[in-house]
Amino acid sequence: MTLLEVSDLTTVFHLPTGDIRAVNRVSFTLQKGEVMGIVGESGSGKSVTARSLMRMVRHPGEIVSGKVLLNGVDLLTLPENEMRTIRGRQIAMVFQDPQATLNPVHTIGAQISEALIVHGASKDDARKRALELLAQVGIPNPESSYERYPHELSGGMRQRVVIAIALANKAELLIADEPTTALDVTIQAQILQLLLQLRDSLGISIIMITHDMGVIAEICDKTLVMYGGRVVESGKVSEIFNKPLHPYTAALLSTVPRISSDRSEELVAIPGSPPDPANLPKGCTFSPRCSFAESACMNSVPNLIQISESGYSACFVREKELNIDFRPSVSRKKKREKQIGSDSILSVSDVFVDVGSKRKGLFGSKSPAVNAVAGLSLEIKPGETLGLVGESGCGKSTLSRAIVGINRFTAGKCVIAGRDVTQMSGDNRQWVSSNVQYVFQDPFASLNPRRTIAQSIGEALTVAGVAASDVEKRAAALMERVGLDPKYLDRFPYAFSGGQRQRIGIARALAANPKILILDEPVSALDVSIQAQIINLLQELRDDLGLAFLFIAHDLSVVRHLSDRVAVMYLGKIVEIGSADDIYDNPKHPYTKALLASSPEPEVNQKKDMSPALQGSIPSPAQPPSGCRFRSRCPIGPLHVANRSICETQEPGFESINDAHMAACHFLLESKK
Amino acid sequence: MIFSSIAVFLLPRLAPGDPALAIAGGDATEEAIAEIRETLGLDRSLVEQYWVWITGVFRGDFGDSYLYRLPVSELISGRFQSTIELAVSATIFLIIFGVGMGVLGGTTRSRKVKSVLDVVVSFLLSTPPFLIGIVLIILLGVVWQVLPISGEVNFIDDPATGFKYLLLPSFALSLSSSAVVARLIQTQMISVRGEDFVDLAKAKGVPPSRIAFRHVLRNSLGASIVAVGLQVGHLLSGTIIIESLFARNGLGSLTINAVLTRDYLVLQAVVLFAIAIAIAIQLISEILLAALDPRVRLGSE
Amino acid sequence: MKSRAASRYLQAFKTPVGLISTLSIVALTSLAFLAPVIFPNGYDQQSANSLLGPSLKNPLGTDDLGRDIFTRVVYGLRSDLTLVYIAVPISLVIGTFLGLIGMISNFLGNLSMRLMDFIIGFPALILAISITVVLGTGFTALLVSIIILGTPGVARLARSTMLEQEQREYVIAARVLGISKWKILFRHILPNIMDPLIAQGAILVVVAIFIESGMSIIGLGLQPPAPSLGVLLNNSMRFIIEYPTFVIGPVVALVSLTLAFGKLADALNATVVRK
Amino acid sequence: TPARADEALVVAGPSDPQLGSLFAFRAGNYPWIWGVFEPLIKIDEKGKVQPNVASRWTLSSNKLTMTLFLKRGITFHNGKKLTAEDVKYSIEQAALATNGSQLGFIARSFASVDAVTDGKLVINFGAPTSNIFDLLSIMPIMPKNSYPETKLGKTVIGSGPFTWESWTPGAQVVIKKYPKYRDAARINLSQITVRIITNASAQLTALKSGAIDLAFGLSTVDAYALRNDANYKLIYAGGAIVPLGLDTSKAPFNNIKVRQAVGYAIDKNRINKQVFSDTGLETSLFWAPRESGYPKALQDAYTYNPTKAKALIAEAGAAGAEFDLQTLNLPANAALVEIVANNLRDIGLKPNVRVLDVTAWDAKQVAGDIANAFIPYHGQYGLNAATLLNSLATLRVEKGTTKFATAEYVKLRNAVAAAATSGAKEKALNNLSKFMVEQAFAMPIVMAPSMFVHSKKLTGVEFGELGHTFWNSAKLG
Ligand SMILES: Nc1ncnc2c1ncn2[C@@H]1O[C@H](COP(=O)(O)OP(=O)(O)OP(=O)(O)O)[C@@H](O)[C@H]1O
Ligand SMILES: Nc1ncnc2c1ncn2[C@@H]1O[C@H](COP(=O)(O)OP(=O)(O)OP(=O)(O)O)[C@@H](O)[C@H]1O
Ligand SMILES: [Mg+2]
Ligand SMILES: [Mg+2]
Repeated sequence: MTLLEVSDLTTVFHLPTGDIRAVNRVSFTLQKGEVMGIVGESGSGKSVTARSLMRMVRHPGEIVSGKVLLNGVDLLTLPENEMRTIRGRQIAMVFQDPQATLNPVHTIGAQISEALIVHGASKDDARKRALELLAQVGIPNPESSYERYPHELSGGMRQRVVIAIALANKAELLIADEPTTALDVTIQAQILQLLLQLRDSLGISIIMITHDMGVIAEICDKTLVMYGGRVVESGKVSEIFNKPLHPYTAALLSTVPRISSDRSEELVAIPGSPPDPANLPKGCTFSPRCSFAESACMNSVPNLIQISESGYSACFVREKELNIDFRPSVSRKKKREKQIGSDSILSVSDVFVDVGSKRKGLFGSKSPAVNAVAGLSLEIKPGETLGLVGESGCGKSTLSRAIVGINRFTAGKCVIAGRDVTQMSGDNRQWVSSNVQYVFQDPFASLNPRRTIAQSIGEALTVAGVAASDVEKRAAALMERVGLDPKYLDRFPYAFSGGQRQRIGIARALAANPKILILDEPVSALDVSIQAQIINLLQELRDDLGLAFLFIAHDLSVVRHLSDRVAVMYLGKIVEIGSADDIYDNPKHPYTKALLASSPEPEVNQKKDMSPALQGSIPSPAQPPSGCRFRSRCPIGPLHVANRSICETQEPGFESINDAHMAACHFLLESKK
Repeated sequence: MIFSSIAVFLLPRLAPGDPALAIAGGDATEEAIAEIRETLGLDRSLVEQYWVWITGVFRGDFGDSYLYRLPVSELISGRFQSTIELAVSATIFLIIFGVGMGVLGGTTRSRKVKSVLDVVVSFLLSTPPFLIGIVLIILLGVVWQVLPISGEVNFIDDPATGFKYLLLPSFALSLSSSAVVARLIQTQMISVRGEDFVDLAKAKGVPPSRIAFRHVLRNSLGASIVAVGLQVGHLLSGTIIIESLFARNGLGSLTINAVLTRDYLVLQAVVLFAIAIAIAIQLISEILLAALDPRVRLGSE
Repeated sequence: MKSRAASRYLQAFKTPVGLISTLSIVALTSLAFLAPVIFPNGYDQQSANSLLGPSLKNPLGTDDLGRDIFTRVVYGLRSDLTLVYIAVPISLVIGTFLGLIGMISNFLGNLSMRLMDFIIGFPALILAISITVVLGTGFTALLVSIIILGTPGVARLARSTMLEQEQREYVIAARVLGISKWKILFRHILPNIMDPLIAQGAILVVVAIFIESGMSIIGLGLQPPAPSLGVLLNNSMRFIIEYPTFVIGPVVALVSLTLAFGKLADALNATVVRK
Repeated sequence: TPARADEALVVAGPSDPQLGSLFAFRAGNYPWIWGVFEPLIKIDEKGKVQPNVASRWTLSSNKLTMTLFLKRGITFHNGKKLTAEDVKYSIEQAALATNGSQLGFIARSFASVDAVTDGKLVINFGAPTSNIFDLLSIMPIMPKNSYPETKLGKTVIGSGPFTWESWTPGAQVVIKKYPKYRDAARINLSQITVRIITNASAQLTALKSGAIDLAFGLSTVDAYALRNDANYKLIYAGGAIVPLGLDTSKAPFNNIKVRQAVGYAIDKNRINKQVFSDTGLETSLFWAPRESGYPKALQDAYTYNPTKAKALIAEAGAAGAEFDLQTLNLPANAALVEIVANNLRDIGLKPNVRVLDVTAWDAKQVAGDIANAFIPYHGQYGLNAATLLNSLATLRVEKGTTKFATAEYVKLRNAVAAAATSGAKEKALNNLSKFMVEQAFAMPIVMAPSMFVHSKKLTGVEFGELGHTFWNSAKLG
């Protein structure tokens, strides 16, 4: 039965500089109980579509045309006060950032109850129902949790509360706008599973917005692919993933690395970058980046045409050649063999980093040590790439910042290129900066907006000791090295896209001719189509220049693609380390296994078991659990298996599985799934 | 605080002239002045004078006014009520006008209301309080004679009349501060309006008025409290001019007089007192802030 | 770099509020500093014709000593603007220095903040009066009072933006590159905190004019016969009931000046600083 | 007629009472002092001495002994009888330097003071003291040994028609009718509240809004503006001497020509009009016209004559001379100095004007060193010439601010003080005045009366020569 029918929905933002057509003639239908994905890159109009359905487009946006029929009623023509009764009762919404979507000054219970009270429930009834909902979304101790404030809950728990609010009035349609993007994979798995459970038990329909093909593959029945404000393809997930009907979908699918994919080849990158919605290309919005584009594509816009029973595509090429396979067939460059040295160029042993703020509080108490890194050792050899993975907050950034001297090691030893640089002073600082450089996560924040690219890179060259007369030449060379035109040197950062800025960040890091690059999530802020470009660039640089990488990332598949060895970190400690193949194919530590199990893969043919591998979230480094730090969440730990008190009392040491593969667990041999 | 006390002690003593002159007057002879200086203990070394004073302060004894020959604490407590009445009523008006205008500006959709408010607030912001006071005096006290403009009546003895006497000076004192508060609350509310949780509330189906108060205003209160706290400090400083304008005998006029007559001990005590009040206000606003915002509550524990 | 900074500020000046306030400031400033050209005979042309009403010769009438009020208002504007154009930049420089010193030395940073706390804790007007009594009434005392009262706000703002900037990735990137603290301060932090400081400067102008007029009202303003808006206001207050026209000139000049600077601050905050 | 209960008067005083300075001239004491205390004698508007606590007095023929006879039956508010001992005590207090009396020098010059009987007091002068009545008219009589207590403000005991009821510093002084006053039946007011309103315009608004019936601290302009208002009455009483003093020890005023030029440069008439609303007396003399032997001919020795002034400056070669011109921060002086500076600029001098706050000014005045030129404010208009010569820092020889102390000057001054007969006095005063006019080291500009305004409801208030108020026959309604 059709629940929602959207046709020709168009939303425009009226800006002083001109109108932006953020959503352009979007049409789709949604059946009861169906989970539909909307996937697309940043700025493709996903969120605006969702908000348009709710009639909650922000100023200066306006829905200029279209129909949104919910159970046959056109929502766009309802008066605002009637629309208000529909919001929260028939359509509910879950937003991206659980940190910001809950009101910090009201208890979560009050916020859930409010959703009921505004739709006519009495206070008592609202409270009862709220407690029910808290239990339903899996929040422990509903009674006491009811009185808690959002900041007292972890991100995952907060997102559950938001979902509880959405479910409060038994809405038929739940719109979830990237509900897991801000969460760790382990938590994402929990939330996705919860949504599916709810769909099954309540029979609600879900619109799932995401930019992650893996998520679509995991939970959706059908999906829309959006590009530049338009739907370019829609259809059943199983069909789209096997035989995409639009070149963009195809490119998107092949650009993401997979844990299981062939790592000997470079990634397929989509050239160029996503379109600027304020300045869309004239014809098909994808045509400038499309390898199949013909002249027709440049001049007029293709309509979304039904191709199969459920498949639609907006592509002139597909219209002509019915059987065309859009998957890239170009042979990719093979990765080169590279040299890995034998002495370590970076080694840290048993280091601690205290991030406990030393600021005095209102009553002058000194805060105790918070060891975000607590007794960690690892080493990197010249030319080697060590991947570092772990949930958010486990101390990855803290470790890398301590290596370059932004944080201080409070204990342990750090040796870089044969020199002990644990104490950062004068000469050591110099030594470190000439050997180790850093590439940051956020390309928008890592460049000074007030300085031209030439100034930023020139400054780096100058401290590296390049003579003033050579600076300009070297800067130009660096720009070319990272694939940018040297004539852009005089521009300011705002003139560049995210991917280009990240290239500039890399160029600046290379200015000092370092031997090691620390890459702190260098691609997680980028669109998937750009990610591949940067990963390929990094790979090329590494192999050409013989760099060693400390590569930090959330995305396990990206890490596998790039790394020689991988270290898995949990709450300030390494729990498992080994060659990439060992870790991914033969994980030993229960945490590693859980991480791998939680990572969604853009594969529809072999759907994974969706039961989340890990419960709860990472504890605070201020109060780490005694003994094994992982025990409070460990599926084979004392909480799940009897007689494992050793985990509470004793810290596990490393046990070698093979030469390079080690893990720290009291029960390594246990092979539970 | 020790640092403040030294500064407070030294600053007025740097000025030419001393209390002996204020007592004896300009026609006196140098010998007479010297004699008075001796009886007042002003001939002793600064260190000694400071020591005598500061040890007294710790015992709760602020010394005697040179000019009035009365204990400073008595002088201050005699004037205290007047200033407190003024400050408290001005604070109340500050909150009423400031929060009122701020909330109106932060919630109204009407362009007309917004621009009228903007004009009013802008003018209040660019007019010094004493000028507002003078305008009020002329309009309401002299031209129309609706409210008393001079003097005071003890509020506790006769609340109704006391209140009438308080109205104009506290208006004059609070209006420009309330514009500051209004401006702040308005911007704060507009920025809170852009927060995601407001969207969530809307998505829940919460009506606009409830969003405005339960979500937007509630989250803007913290900033308002900080703003009000700061402005109360300014109010206290502003009492100095307003009191003399409206012929009220509070601490403000005592202070000016103390500076001009070099009545050091009075000045020292008043300033210490003012600093103590400033600290108290800050503490109060922190406590209120903690009461309002659960995040702060947790942080201070 | 320059052109970009200019273009950012141009944006502020493009808004109606920004444009009008900037134009008013330019107009008032040029009027004020052209005073000696417009009125070559100076502001102290006394005559027996005191307290006249407005006329063609004396558009705002004459004061108690028979001087043309309009002339004195223009010269008064000049005094005020001279005062603020000297005091405010000095305040900004000292405040910025004290706010940023924490980046070089933690100890000095804390010390300067304690000092600022102290000044803020001190009742402003009492401080200004005490300074005036110590230094003697006049331009210097006003200047010093304004600088001392204006600096803490700047210092706190500078420090808080500096602390925030210090956490920015581009600053960290510079540190990783091994760039010295001073260079980071001047190249990366300072340019990025200029905008809020400049907006604060416009607010300081308003505060400075308030201080000047407040001090004049209690008779501690400029030395006669130099006029300032506050002095004129104080003077006209004495005749407010008998000769209410006297007060119009000083009030209009004062309020339009503070209004213009206040609105300029708004415009800057809305366009330049928000970004 | 018995006093009605509602005969409670509220007036505005310019500042708090200064109980430590009861023997000095202090505006804060003027409104109430002659309510609580009584002087030995009064000087009426014509300058005639009238008996008060002293019923009569005799002066020995060598002018060196004065015998005072006290009225009988005067009691202090504490019930004790007022005796010659109390008067003696009061004279001793006036003589004490620490009590700051401007006329203390007179009391200090006495050879002895003896209380012969309860009702009779004999004063032996060291030298003839023609200005004795100045002292006696401003000296409150208080019970023996009571002054230390009085200074604390809790119990203030005098013998006047009103008793000291309460004082709230900064707020008000309340005095209540003394029922056992010898003349109690004739006292109409039941109570007088002196509200302390320091701000002059606040006094005006208080008066206009009816909150007070008499204002002691109005500015000249405000007060004068009410002169034709049917609801108010303007009173001139006492006043101030506002001279221009010149430091004769430094250039350019060590040159007599320059000093005289200054005398001709000042437009007294405009000053009188614009600063004092034409209520002042433009004069070149320090003395009040009622002073016996007043040299009327010299009153207009210096009149506005810029041409002559310029010529004198040119003669002295002082054109363009730069110097400091200072005054103290009182409304009249601040305005006046502007005109003076303007006048001086007109004749080619370059004064740098500075207005000092009162205490800073006093410090300089006491030290006897102010500036090249300065404009003080002496609130002692009407006192005896012999008194003024010593009480005004501008005219003093010792630590005088003009630093003018030639032998000739000393001689002429002494002659005035010593003049025993009115003929001698006239001659001495004439000689001195001529000399002072010629030397031009201190030039009076305007004698400005103090102005008090009261509502027409209030009648019978009597103002003493300095602005002290006698309430004995005051009446409301
Ligand atoms: N408030 C707004 N004002 C102006 N333009 C807006 C506004 N909100 C969205 N847009 C425009 O609409 C376009 C689509 O935005 P939308 O938020 O729907 O993207 P999205 O697909 O959700 O991207 P993301 O993955 O970053 O969330 C944006 O590129 C932007 O230009
Ligand atoms: N300055 C700080 N003050 C207090 N706690 C801090 C500070 N910096 C980091 N922490 C804490 O240290 C822990 C580790 O933080 P870190 O940023 O190193 O994690 P991460 O692994 O890089 O996480 P992410 O994947 O989110 O980047 C976190 O719990 C964080 O809250
Ligand atoms: Mg979005
Ligand atoms: Mg990190």
